[in-house]
Amino acid sequence: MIGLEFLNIAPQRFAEQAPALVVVGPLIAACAAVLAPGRRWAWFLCVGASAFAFWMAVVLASEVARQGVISYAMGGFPAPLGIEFRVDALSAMFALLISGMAVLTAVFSGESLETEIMSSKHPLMQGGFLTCLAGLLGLVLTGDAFNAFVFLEISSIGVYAMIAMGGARDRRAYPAAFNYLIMGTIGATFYLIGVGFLYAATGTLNMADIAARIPTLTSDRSIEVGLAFILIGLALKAAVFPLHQWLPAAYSHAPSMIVVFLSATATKASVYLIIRYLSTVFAFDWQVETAFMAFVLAPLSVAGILICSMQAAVDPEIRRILAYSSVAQVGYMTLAIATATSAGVSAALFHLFNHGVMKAALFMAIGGAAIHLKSQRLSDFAGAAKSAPWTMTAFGIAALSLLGAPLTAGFLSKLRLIQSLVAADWGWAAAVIGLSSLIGVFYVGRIFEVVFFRSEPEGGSAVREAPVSILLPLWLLAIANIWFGIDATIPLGLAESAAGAVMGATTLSPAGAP
Amino acid sequence: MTQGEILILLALGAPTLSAVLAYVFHRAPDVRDTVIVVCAIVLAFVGWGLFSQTSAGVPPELMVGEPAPGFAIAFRLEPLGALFAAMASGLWALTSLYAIGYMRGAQEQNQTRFYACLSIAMVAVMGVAMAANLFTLFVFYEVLSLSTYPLVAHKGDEASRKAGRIYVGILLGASVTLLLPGLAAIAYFAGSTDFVDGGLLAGTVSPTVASILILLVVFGAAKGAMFPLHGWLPSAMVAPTPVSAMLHAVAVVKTGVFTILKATTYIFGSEVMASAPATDWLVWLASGVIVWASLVAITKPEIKARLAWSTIAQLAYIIGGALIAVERAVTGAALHMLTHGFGKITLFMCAGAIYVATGLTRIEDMRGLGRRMPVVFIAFLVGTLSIMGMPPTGGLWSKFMLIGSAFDAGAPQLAWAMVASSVLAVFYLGPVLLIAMFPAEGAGPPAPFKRAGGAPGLAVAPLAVTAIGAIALFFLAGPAAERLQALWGSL
Amino acid sequence: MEWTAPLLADPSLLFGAALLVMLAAILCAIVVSRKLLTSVALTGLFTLVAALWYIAMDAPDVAFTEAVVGGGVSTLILLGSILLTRESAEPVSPSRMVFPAIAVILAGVAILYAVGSIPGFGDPASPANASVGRDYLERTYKEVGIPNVVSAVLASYRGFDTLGETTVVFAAAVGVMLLLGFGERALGDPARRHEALNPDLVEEIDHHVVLRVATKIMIPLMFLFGLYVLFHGEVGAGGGFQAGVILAIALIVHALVFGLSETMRAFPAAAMRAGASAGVLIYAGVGVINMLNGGAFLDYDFLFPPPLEQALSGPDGHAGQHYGIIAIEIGVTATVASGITAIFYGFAGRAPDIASRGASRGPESGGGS
Amino acid sequence: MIDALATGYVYAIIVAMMMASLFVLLTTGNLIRKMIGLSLFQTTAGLFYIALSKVGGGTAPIIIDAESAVGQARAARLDPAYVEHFGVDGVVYGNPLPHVLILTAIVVGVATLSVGLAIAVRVREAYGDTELDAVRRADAAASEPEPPGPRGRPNA
Repeated sequence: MIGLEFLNIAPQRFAEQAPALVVVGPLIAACAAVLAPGRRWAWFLCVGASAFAFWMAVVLASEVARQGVISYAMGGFPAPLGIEFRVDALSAMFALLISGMAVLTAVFSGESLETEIMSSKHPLMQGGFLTCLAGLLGLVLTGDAFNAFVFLEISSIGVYAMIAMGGARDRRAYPAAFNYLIMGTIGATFYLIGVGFLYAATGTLNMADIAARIPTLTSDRSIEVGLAFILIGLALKAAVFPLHQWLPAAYSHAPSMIVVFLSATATKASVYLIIRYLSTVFAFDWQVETAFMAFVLAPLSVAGILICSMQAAVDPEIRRILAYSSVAQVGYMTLAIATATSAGVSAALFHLFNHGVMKAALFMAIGGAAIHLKSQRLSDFAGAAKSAPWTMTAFGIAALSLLGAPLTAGFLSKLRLIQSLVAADWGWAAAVIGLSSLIGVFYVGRIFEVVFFRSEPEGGSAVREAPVSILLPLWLLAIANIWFGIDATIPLGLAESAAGAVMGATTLSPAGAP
Repeated sequence: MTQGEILILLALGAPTLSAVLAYVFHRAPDVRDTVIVVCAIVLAFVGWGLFSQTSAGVPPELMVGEPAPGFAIAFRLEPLGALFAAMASGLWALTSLYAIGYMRGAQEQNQTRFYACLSIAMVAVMGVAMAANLFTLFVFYEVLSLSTYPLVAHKGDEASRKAGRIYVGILLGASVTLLLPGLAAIAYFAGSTDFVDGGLLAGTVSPTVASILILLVVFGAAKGAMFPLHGWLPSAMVAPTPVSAMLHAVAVVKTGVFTILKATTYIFGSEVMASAPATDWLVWLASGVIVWASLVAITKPEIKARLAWSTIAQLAYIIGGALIAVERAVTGAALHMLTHGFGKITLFMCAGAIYVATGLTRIEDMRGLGRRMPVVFIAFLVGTLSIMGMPPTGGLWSKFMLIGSAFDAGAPQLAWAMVASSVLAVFYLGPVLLIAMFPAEGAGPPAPFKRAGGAPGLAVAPLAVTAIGAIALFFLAGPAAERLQALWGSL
Repeated sequence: MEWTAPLLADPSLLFGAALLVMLAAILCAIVVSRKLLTSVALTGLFTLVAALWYIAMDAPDVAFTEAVVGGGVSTLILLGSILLTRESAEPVSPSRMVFPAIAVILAGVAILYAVGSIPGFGDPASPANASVGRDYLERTYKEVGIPNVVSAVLASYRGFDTLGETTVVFAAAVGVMLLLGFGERALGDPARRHEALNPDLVEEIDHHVVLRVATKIMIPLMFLFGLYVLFHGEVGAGGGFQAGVILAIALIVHALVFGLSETMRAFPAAAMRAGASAGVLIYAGVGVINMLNGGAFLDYDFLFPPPLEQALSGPDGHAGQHYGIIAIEIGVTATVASGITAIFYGFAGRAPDIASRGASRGPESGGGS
Repeated sequence: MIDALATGYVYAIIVAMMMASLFVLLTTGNLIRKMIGLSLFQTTAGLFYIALSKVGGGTAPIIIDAESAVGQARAARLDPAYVEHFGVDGVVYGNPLPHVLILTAIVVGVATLSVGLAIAVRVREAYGDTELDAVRRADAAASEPEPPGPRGRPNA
């Protein structure tokens, strides 16, 4: 199903422990990285642990494809007494995305940190990164509502500090990180309160158990409010408009490594949790939820798509342009989810995957090319294609994908989005996506023009070709952008089966290139 | 693997290879240019092979894959596409030669990027020509927009960047906001986007829905330069002349009208077209555009701008023919694509040769040049005749068929507009010849050559060939039209 | 069987009501005060009263934690950061209050709407109290074999959460070390070493020989108490986390009295960094051992290979659970004690810079090339 | 109604406190005060959970022998039927689960607090102030002239 089964070569006993290992591996490596004697060791640990997590995620995904939902009881206590890791196709897809991105980011981090952070702190950065990775992976695998809260915090608390580390180049990172911390913690606390209500009403914390008990309740007032609090909290974390204000600043001033990783994964993990709650814990056909999605989520998504696209079109700083575009893209996803159809969820997941691949490449290229450039103003990238052709070509490919140019991953996901919206009779929403793509033409065009057609400033551009250890993951991503635009078997297969896992049978037949 | 599949792969592969090799050999310009020409010549033969296979009744087919359910990347030649493929590949071979002469003569920067993008544009054109469904066509259509953007913005100065912005803004903007939703809607109504003889949507949609879809396609394919989305074409004339010649006389604009033609023929079909009220509005619009663009052309002092406006008018002919969508009209439209292609590329190449030799772009400065550059101006004369639709050029037949079918279809306004435009062509192209051949008394000597020896041979030879081609079409139009009839014979 | 608030049967309810009103009053005072020092003091008070309320709610473990954390560590860090920042907050213009006020009121109304459908306060038959919560009470002794159910749930049933919690402390320590360094500047510059904390404070203390002597006696006692709390956690209130905080506070007291540099010589920052990650490693390591022995992650029944487990535990069983819980509690203690100390070093090590530079910008040392 | 008031007042007060601390957090522009508000907000969420865990007439969830003196004394105040129904082996206990959750949440709270304050300290070092308004003004002033060179901190 996922095309990566050949990596599933773990012995059976090992494979059985994969749900725990995928989280514990990075966690142990995080501690070891902090103790590492030098930055090289820390980097090796980081790459190794991420690769291990990716391998385990592949094992998990192929096991899920083979035998369906996997339940793993932490501590040997069955749910709801103990904490359960519940891995279905949706979780497996996210685990793959997150750990895959982590591998690339880890490779990228070596040279990138070199220029941004003083070397005595590299082990701490790598440790923090691995902790965040463990947190995100735990978040998408756990089947326990409270455990998800813990992982939400694990994945963010080091990140707040790491974003602030961008302050060495640009002091605006400090207030940005502070704001993110405040917003993120409010989000997490809202989530905690929401879980409290679910617990008060059902007496259990296991998501599947909550879902099973909800229909037996006489009053669902606390369920409604619990849902509202959980969704607001997660929307804050996922930067859903209008709760996105923290994101552009945080992304534009943080160290490149963090941005690359976060842009591809962090908000996505919260989107995962939103889908998980909407589909598994609550039921999509629950009237309150349908109303919520049609009258709250959809309008907000539309507003987010249009307003943030426009902000991206006028902003002078390159990373903030991309950050605003990220918020708009999250809007695409929530808009498709709001249709409450299997095709919509599948399209949203497909786009989520592709967006991760393209945004990581974009931020990676900027981080790599601007390694000696302290500013991030778009105008400083004038003529960058001349001084850094390899880096900027990869950047160009990813930018085309962001634009939705054919033969790139972004095109197919946009097409799927429009298709699912038309199929749900939401023609107006398809028009919104068209309109926002038009704005996308402007902001991507702006970047393109500066990078490829503006002549270099006098005295030469400060942009330099990125080192090989950055070019390698960067080009992998760029090629993935093209590959998935021509043969989307892997992401589409993942998205279809993930949507199928949470929505029942899919309405669109699974694709497969001959 | 069948012969057809091999041909299709070659048609896409040759220009791709050319783009890759351009970068590989970017340090050795001679090798690079040779490779490009070889690839172009191979492609020309492949194009001819595609055409003869199709007309021999064994249309090449190739299924590549289905990236998304209902949306397959697949190729299948039919007469319209085969004609377009043959024309584009043939003209590309000439343009490559011409481009090498021009770019060297004018000492342009970034030549490697230029050739690479030109080659990718050719991949896209071949993809469009061979597409078996609207989705594949759309994919390559977008590739064409994106790959030609660097060509338009080639110089990198403020004016060309601005032109590039307008170019990509209008083309991509229209296609993502109109054509893409149109595509999704067609897929939604019909379950696929395949090109089907007689029309994919025949009998499935109401006239109102059909009208909306027709509007989405006609305006979404902004490469056809239909008013009010024509603004990109004149502004894109800042590009180097080979680009204008190839892309804005042949590849890009023809891709636009080809898209419309394919959609009206194979997606909507003549019955749907006839029943939809939007057709009538668009025919009126096309008639207006034909006259108006011809009038505007007269006011332009720059030769390339004049040609650009003339192109807008000529494209409206083809769109008009496509809208009528009956046998004769479509045949005429397809034929007009061919004859206009030859005529207009000749004219553009002449303009480029003059520029390389003298650095002049304004018509009034070209006095007396005719005697010093006789080949160029004889070719210019042929091109002019072709645009006017006069013998001995192929333009006569295509115009004839278009005007006739417009009368038959009850759209006399369109027919009269075409007639008027032919007359106006005398006024906007004639002066060039007059000034160059018969300069006014006492107007001073002709401008000196900026480049020793005038236009390089590589820049002159191709335009002579295309001029001969334009004349040859006078005799070949009949057979070509017969081949196109096969299209209707299969109904 | 109905539960109808037998106030007299449970005096803690009355006691609790009084404490709640006190909490509300303190919070009101915090809302209106602008002096940061006052706010911090009131916040400390708030958490202490909250701890009392937790006792009234039969949650001694939570009360213990809240007291040591809220009353101890949080207040200390807040005070430290006020020292490093400014003393009073700017007033908020009323126009800025409109939107938050609306949001807050909406959220409050929503919660109250939901609260209406929650079973009454103290209802033993409520879903929260009757389902999983009750299962733990019934099963703990049989399955884990320790009397403190909270400890059993914390360390065993939901031990994975606790691993996460330990990781959070570890991550916070890493974050603070990244941002504020390891207090190295307190050591680096001998001239300023003595001013590591508020110079006035150091001077004051120098006159208090009694205090120094008393502290010297106190600190071993605090260590001892910390260890007691750690190992007593299975039986009564307490556990690894509280123990770790107490140990950290002992070190902090040492630093307050003898100066930061003294403490950092005795307990170097590098050791704290190692301790913080060693704790998580111990915890996760126990889990890995369980997996190696064929159990699930953190299934302490598999701490020892099955034959050894049989031999060790005798008829009652649970040797693995006992030792496992102690092992992970030690891990928690290590991480928390070292982590909080490292955090304290970070803040305290920053003080000389601020003190000597006043409002000017501090030098860049936390990051950058 | 009276019943609801008699038992619901706890939640009402907790919710009011929760919202008051959220209000502090949202309105103030001072970083330290924001952290205080955040810390209080988290504490009040803890109060809510613990309120859920209260069992009338219960005792701390540490297993005691019902036959012991403490156990006897506990049971004596309650209706035997009540103890029979809701007790475990003759003793009524509070619900341990929320206790565990809040223990975790408290730790998370102090971790967040320390990281947040550490960032606040850095803000103060970089900008010389801990008021967000002042920070905003400084950023606006810095971006106004658009210096062409690196835009890091002046003394970086």
